[in-house]
Amino acid sequence: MQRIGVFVCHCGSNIAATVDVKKVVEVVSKEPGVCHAEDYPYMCSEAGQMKILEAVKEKNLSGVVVCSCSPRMHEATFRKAAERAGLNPYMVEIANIREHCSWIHKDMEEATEKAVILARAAIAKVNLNTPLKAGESRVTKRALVIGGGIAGIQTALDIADAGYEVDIVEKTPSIGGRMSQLDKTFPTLDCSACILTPKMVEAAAHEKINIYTYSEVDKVTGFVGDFTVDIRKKARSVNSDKCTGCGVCQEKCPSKKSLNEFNRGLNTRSAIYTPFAQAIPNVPVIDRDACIKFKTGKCGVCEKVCQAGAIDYNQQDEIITEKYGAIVVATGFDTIKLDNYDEYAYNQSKDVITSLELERIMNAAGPTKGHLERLSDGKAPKEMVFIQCVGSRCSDTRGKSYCSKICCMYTAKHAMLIRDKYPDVNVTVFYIDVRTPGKNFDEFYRRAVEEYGVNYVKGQVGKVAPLPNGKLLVQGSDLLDNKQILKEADMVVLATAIEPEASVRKIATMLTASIDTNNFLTEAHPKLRPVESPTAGVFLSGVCQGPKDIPETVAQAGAAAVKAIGLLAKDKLTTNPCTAKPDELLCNGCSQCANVCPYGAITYENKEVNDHGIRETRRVAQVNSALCQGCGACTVTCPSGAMDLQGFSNRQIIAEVDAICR
Amino acid sequence: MQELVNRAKELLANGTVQRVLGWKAGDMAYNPEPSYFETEADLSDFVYDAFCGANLSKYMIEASKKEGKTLVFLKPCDSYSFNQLLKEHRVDREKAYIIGVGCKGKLDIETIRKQGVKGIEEISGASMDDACDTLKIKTIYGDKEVSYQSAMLERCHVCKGKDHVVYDEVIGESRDTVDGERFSEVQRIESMTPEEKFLFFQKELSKCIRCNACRNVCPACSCRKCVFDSNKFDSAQKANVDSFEEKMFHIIRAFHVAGRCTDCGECSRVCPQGIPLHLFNRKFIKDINEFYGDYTAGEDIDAEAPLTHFEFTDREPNEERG
Amino acid sequence: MSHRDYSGKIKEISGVNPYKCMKCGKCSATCPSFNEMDIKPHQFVSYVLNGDIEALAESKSLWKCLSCFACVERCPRDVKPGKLIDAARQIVVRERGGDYLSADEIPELLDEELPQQLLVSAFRRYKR
Amino acid sequence: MKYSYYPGCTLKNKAKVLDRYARSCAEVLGFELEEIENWQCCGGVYPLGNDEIATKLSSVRVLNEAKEKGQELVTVCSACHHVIKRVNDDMKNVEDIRTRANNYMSLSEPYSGETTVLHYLEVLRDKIGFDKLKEKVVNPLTGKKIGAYYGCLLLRPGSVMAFDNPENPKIMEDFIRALGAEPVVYPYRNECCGGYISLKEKEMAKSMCDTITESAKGFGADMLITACPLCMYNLNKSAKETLPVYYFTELLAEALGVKEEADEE
Amino acid sequence: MPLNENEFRPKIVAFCCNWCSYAGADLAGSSRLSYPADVKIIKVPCSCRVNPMFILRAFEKGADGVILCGCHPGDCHYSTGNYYARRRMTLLFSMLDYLGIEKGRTRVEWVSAAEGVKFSQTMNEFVEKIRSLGENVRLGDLRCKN
Repeated sequence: MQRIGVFVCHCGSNIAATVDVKKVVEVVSKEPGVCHAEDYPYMCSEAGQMKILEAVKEKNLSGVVVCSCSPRMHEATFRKAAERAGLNPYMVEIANIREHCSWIHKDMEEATEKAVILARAAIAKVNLNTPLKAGESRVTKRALVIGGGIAGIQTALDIADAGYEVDIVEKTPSIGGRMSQLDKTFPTLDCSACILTPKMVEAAAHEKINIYTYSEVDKVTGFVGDFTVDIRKKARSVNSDKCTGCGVCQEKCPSKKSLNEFNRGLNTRSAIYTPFAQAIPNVPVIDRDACIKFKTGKCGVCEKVCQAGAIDYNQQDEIITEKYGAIVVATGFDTIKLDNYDEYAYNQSKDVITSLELERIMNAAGPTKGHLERLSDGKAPKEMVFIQCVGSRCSDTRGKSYCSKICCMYTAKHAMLIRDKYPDVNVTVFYIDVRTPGKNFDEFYRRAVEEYGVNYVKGQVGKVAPLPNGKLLVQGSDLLDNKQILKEADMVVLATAIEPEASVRKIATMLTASIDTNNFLTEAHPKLRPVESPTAGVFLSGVCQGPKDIPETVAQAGAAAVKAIGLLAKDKLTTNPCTAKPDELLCNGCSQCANVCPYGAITYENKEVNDHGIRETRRVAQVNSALCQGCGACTVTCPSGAMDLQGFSNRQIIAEVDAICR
Repeated sequence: MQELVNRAKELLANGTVQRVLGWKAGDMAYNPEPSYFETEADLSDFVYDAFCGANLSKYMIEASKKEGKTLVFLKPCDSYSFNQLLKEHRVDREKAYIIGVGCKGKLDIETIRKQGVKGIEEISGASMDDACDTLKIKTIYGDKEVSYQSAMLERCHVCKGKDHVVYDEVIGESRDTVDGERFSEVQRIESMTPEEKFLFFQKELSKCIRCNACRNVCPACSCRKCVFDSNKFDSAQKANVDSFEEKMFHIIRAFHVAGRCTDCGECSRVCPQGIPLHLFNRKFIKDINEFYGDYTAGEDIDAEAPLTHFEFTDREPNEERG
Repeated sequence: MSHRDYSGKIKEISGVNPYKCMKCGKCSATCPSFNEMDIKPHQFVSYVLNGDIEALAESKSLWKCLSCFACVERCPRDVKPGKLIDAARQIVVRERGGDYLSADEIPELLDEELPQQLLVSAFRRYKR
Repeated sequence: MKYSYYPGCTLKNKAKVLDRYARSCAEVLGFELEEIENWQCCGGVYPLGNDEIATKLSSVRVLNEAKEKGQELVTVCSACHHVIKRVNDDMKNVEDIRTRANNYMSLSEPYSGETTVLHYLEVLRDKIGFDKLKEKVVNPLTGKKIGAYYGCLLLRPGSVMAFDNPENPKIMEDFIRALGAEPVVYPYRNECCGGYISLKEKEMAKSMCDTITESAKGFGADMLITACPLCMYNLNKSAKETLPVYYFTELLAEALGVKEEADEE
Repeated sequence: MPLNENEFRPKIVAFCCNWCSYAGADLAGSSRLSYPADVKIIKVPCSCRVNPMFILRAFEKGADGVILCGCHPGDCHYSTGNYYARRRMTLLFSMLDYLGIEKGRTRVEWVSAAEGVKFSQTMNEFVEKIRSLGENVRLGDLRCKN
C-alpha cells in the first residue's frame, strides 16, 4: 500500500468557486492509502509546490495526487516538484477538477461530488503506480522544413544560422510561395518581390540549407529527434547541374497553351517553364501533361535548342531518404474555390476576379504587365467594386466559419494603390466589418478612406449580375442608409477566403500531427505553445496553423525555428517511460501484439525462462522501449494480459473504473 | 480404423515418430478419450469411430515440446485448429506428423439420449468402416434405432468442409454432413427484442458452474496462464466477493478468441451443463464475416486476422446493422 | 400572450436562431422586394430579438415577401430570414381577423389567364 | 421505366399543354408516367412553419402512394416539385414532422421519405440523358435563341432541392442545346417573377418580370421557357419587354415532332 | 439547480484519448461548455488502449453507459490505433447488443483536440440517451445465481 498525499488546488476561484475544496480534502483523507490531504490556493505556485515537497519529506509519502487543472497544464510541474522531494516523478497523478469539473458545472454539490470521485480515481491509480525511469534517445542534428514560402524560408534561415543543417522541401518548381505572387505588401507598400527575393537568394546560397524543389514528402517514420523521411524528387526532365537558366527552351517550346499557375491561370505558359523570372532554382521543369514530346513522342525542340544539353526526357522520380531531428510544417494556403458563390458571378464573368488575381494583374510581370484592365475586353475600368468576406465568416455549409484575417488590409491596399495610380477610377468597398488590429493598420485603412477617397459601404453584396453592355450590376446593402444599392461596375474583386493548402492533410497524417475541421494544423496549446504541434518534434510555421499576414508569419517562422533549434541543440532526449512491457512468464509467443505495433517495436526471441521451477526455452515478446511510443494497441490484442503498458496498466485503469463506478 | 493403427505402427517402427496422439477406448462405447501411445503394443487400445469428437490439436502444444515427432490424427475440422495454432507459433510443424483422418460426422451421446434412448450398452453403426445411416443401439431396455444424422453433434450439421487444411497424409474418406444453416440460431437471437435476448442468455449462463471445461478443451484458449487466473486485471479474485469473473467470463473468453476461433464446437460439446457456448463465438464470426469480409480462422495461416488488421473504410461502431 | 412570448413563438415556428445573425445585410442586398418593405429583411432579426413584435405584425413587409428563398440561399450564417418573416406572418394570419386576403376580394383580382395555383398559393400565405 | 406522376392542379386546366406534352414526350422517349390516383393539390406553396403539419399531408399522401408502388415520383410544375420535394425532405430528416405527420395519416407502414422525387427535367438529364434526347430530336430548333427561366422554386434552397447549382444552373441550357436551339444565359434567370404576390401587388410582380425579360432580351433571347404556370402567367404580364414564353414541354414536343397542329403557330 | 433526490443520476465512464478528446474535453472546459457531471473521464494514451474488459468491468461495477472517444480516423497520434479500436468496439458493441444490452449504452465518438463544442454536445447527447434508457441492470445481472 502506498503512502499518498492529496493536494487540492483552489486555482484562485477557478476551482474553489464551484468545488468545495475543504470538503474534497475531508472526504479523500479517508481513502485507503491516503495519509496526507490539504488544499492550497495555487498549487502550481512555488509555495504550492513546496507544500508537496514538505509533505513528501515529513510524511514519507510514496505517491502524490494533485487535484487541479488539466494534466496537460501542470502535470510536468508537479512531477518535477515530486522529483525535487526525492520521489519518482511518475508517482504523481493529476485529478483534473478544473477543465473537467469546476469550469463546466454550476452546482456546488454536484461539482464537489464529481471532484471527489475524480480524486478517488487518481488515488486508486497511484496506489498501483510504480516508479518509472525515462530512457534516452538520440537527436539527429538536421531539420526538415516542408514548404518553401516565406514561412519555410525564414524558418530554414534561422535554423541554419544557428548552425544546423536544414532541408527545404517545396512541391512547386521554385521556392517563394504565395508572397512571390504578391505585388505590394501592407501597410508599408513595399514591393513584395523586392523584400522576398533577397531571402530566397540567401536561403539558396546558405551552406547549411539544401533545397529540394519540385519535391514532395512521401513518407515519415520515427519520432522526435529521429524521424526518417522519404522525399520524392519529381522528375524535372531537366538536369539541374547542366542547366544554365538561359531560358531559350521556354521561348522555343511550341506548346504554349498551359494555364500559368503562377499567374493564377489568367494567362498561359510553355510546357517547359520556370514559374517566374526570379525563380530559385532558375531551372525549368517540363510539364509532362502538356509537353508534345511526352504526349506524342514527336518534338524535342527544347533538347535541340539547349546548348548545355540539360534536357533529359528519361529522368525518373527519385526517392531520397534522410534522417531529421525536427520537422517544421510551413505548407501555407490557397484561396478557396468559388464554385459555391456563383451569385458573385465569378464563374460567369472574366471581370469578377479574386484579390490574388488582382495582385497578378497589378504586377508588372503579370498577365497585363501591370496595367489595370478588364480581362474580358482589355478596357481600363472606371468603376471598381470590392466585396469583402467572400467565403469567410460563413457558418453555413458553403464557406469557412473563420475570418481570413488578411482581407481587410489587402483590400485597403488595393483600393489605395488603384486610387493612387488611376485617380479616375472610383473604388467602392462593401464590407461587413473592417478589422484592422495591428501596428499602423487602422491608420492605413483610414488613409485609404480619408486621403484616397475610397468609398466604404457597410453591407454585403447579394448578387453580381453581368449586363448586356458588359458591365456588372452589383446589388448590395447599405445598412447605414438602410438602402439597397444597385451599382454598375467594370470590375468586381472578391476578397476570397483562404484555406490551408490542400496537401496539408496528407502531410498531417504522415506526421500524425492533429488538424482541425478547417484543415489548419492544431497547436499544442492555443496560447502557450502556439508554434508546436502536439506531436513532439513537429513545429508549425505560417498559415498552415491559422490565417496570418506576412509579419506574423515571419514572426512565427522565427519562433518555430527557435523551438526546432532548442530541440536540435540537445544531444539526447528523455523518452516517454510509459512503454509496453511484456511479462515473459505469461507470454504465449503468439505474435498478435507484433502485428498491431505501428513502430515495429515488438520482436520475438527464443528465451530460456524459469516458470516456477520449470526451465524451458520459450518464444517470448520483447519490446524495444526506444521505439515504443506507448499507444497500448498491443496490450489489448494480448489475451493472457502478458503485455501491459507502464503508467497505464490494466490494473491501474481498472482501479480507476472501479473508483468511478463505486 | 485398422489402417490407421497399421500406419501408426509403421511410423513408430521406422522411427519417423516417437509417439502417437490419438483416441483410446473408454469404459463405454461412446466415450473414447484422447491419449498418447508410446509403443506398438499400446496401440491395441486405439480407437477411431464416430464418437471421437475430441479435437487433438491443442495437445500438440505440449507435444511440440517433447523430443522427436508426434503422430497426430486430425479430422478435417481439427486441422483448422492446428493451423491456427501454427499461425500463433504455439505448435511446431516440424514436431508433428499429421495424418488427416476421414470423418463422416461425429455423434453426440446427449442427442441420442434426448431421443429417449437410455441405458445404452452397445452401439453399432458408429465405426468408420460400417458407418451407415442408422445406428442400432442395444440398451438394457431392448434394442433401439436412431438415425445417424439425427445423432450428430451440432457442429457437424454445419461442417466447415471435408478437406484438411494441413496434413502429411490423409487416410479415409469424409462424408458431406451439412444439413443446417450455420448462422440460423445466431440470426434467431439477433431478431429478438433486447429483453428476450437478455432472458435467453441469462437463462443459459445461469447454468454455468465455472468448471472451466470449455476453457480447457478450447484450442484457441491456450494461454499459458489464463487472464482469469492471473492478477493482471484484478479479474481473478477467487476468495473475493468480486463477481466480475463470474459474470463476464464467457463474454471475455469469446472476445479473446474472436478472429481466432475455428468454430470447432468443442466448448459446447464438453459443457456438462449443455450451454450452447458456440453461440458466442459464432456471433463474432458472423459479425466479422459481415463487417470485414469472410474469414475462417485456421484456413490460411498467412491471412490477416480480423482483429489485428483494419481498413480505412471500416464501419463505425455506432452504426446500426444495415 | 406578451410580446416576449410572441418572440419565442416566432423562433419556434421558424426554427431560426436569430443570434446567429452577424448583420452583414446580404439578405437585404439580395431581396427583390426590398424597396416595397418598410422593415427590411436584415432588420427582422433585431425586431425578434428586441421583442418588438407589434411593429413587425403591422409591417407591410409581411405581405411583400415572395418566399423566393434568395435570402435563405445566400445567408452566410444560415439564419434563414425568409422563414423568420413567414413565422411573423403566421402569427398574424392565425389570429382572428388577421387575414390579408378575403374571398370577397377575389373576383375583382381575377383575369382570364390567372392560374388556380396563384389563388391556392396566395391563400396559403395570406390566410388561415 | 415507369414513374408515378403528379400533375398538380394547374396542369389540369390552365396549363394543360404543360401536362399533355410531358406525357406525349415521355412516350416518345420511352418512359411511362402513371398518374397517382386521387391526388390532391399540393397547396401551391411550401408551408415554412415548423409547426405546420396538416398542410403538408397531401404531399405525404402522394409520396406514400409512390412508395407503395415502388416507383419514383415525377413532377412537372415547379411549385408542386418544390412543395413535394421539401415535404419529402422533412419526412426523411425532421423527426418531429415525421412523427406528427405519420400520426395523422393511418398508413400501413409509416412514411419516412423513402420516395425519390424527380422533376421531369431531372428525368431527362439523369435517367434519359441529354445526349440520348438529342438523338430523338426530329425537328431541331436550330437558330432559336432561348432564355431559360428557372425562377426560384426549382433551385432554392439548394441544399434540399439539389436540382442544380442554384446560382448558376445549367440543366435548362443543356436541355435547350439538346433540342438544337441556342441557350441564352442571363443573370436573372434564377430571380423571382413575383410568384403569388401578383394576385394583390400586380405592379410589383410586373417590375420583377421586367427585370427578367429585359435581361434575357438584352442578352439576345427571342423567347423564354419555364416549367411553372405561375411564372408563365407573371412573365406574360411584363410591361416593358415582351418575349414569348413557352413551357419547356411545348418545345420538347415540337423538337420530338409530337406537337399537335392546333398548337402550331 | 438543486439535486433532486429521486432523479436518476447515471454513472457514465468516458475513456478519452490523451491526444485528442481529452484535450477536446479540456477545451470544452476552458470554453465553459457544460455537460452533466455524470460523465467521468479516464485518460488513456490512445483509443486502442481501451480493452473491452475495461468496458465490461465498468458495466459490471454499475456504470450505466460507457463512451470511448478517440482521434478521427486518419488522425491517430500513433497512426493506426483508432482503426484497431474501431474494429474492437464494433465487435464488442455488437456482442453486447446480442446479449440484450441496449445499444445506446455504448458509444464511440471521434473528437479532435479542437472540437470542444463537439465534445460537450456528444456528452450531453449521450447522457440524455442514458437517462432515457434508465439504470443499467442487465449486464450486472447476466448470470443470476441459482
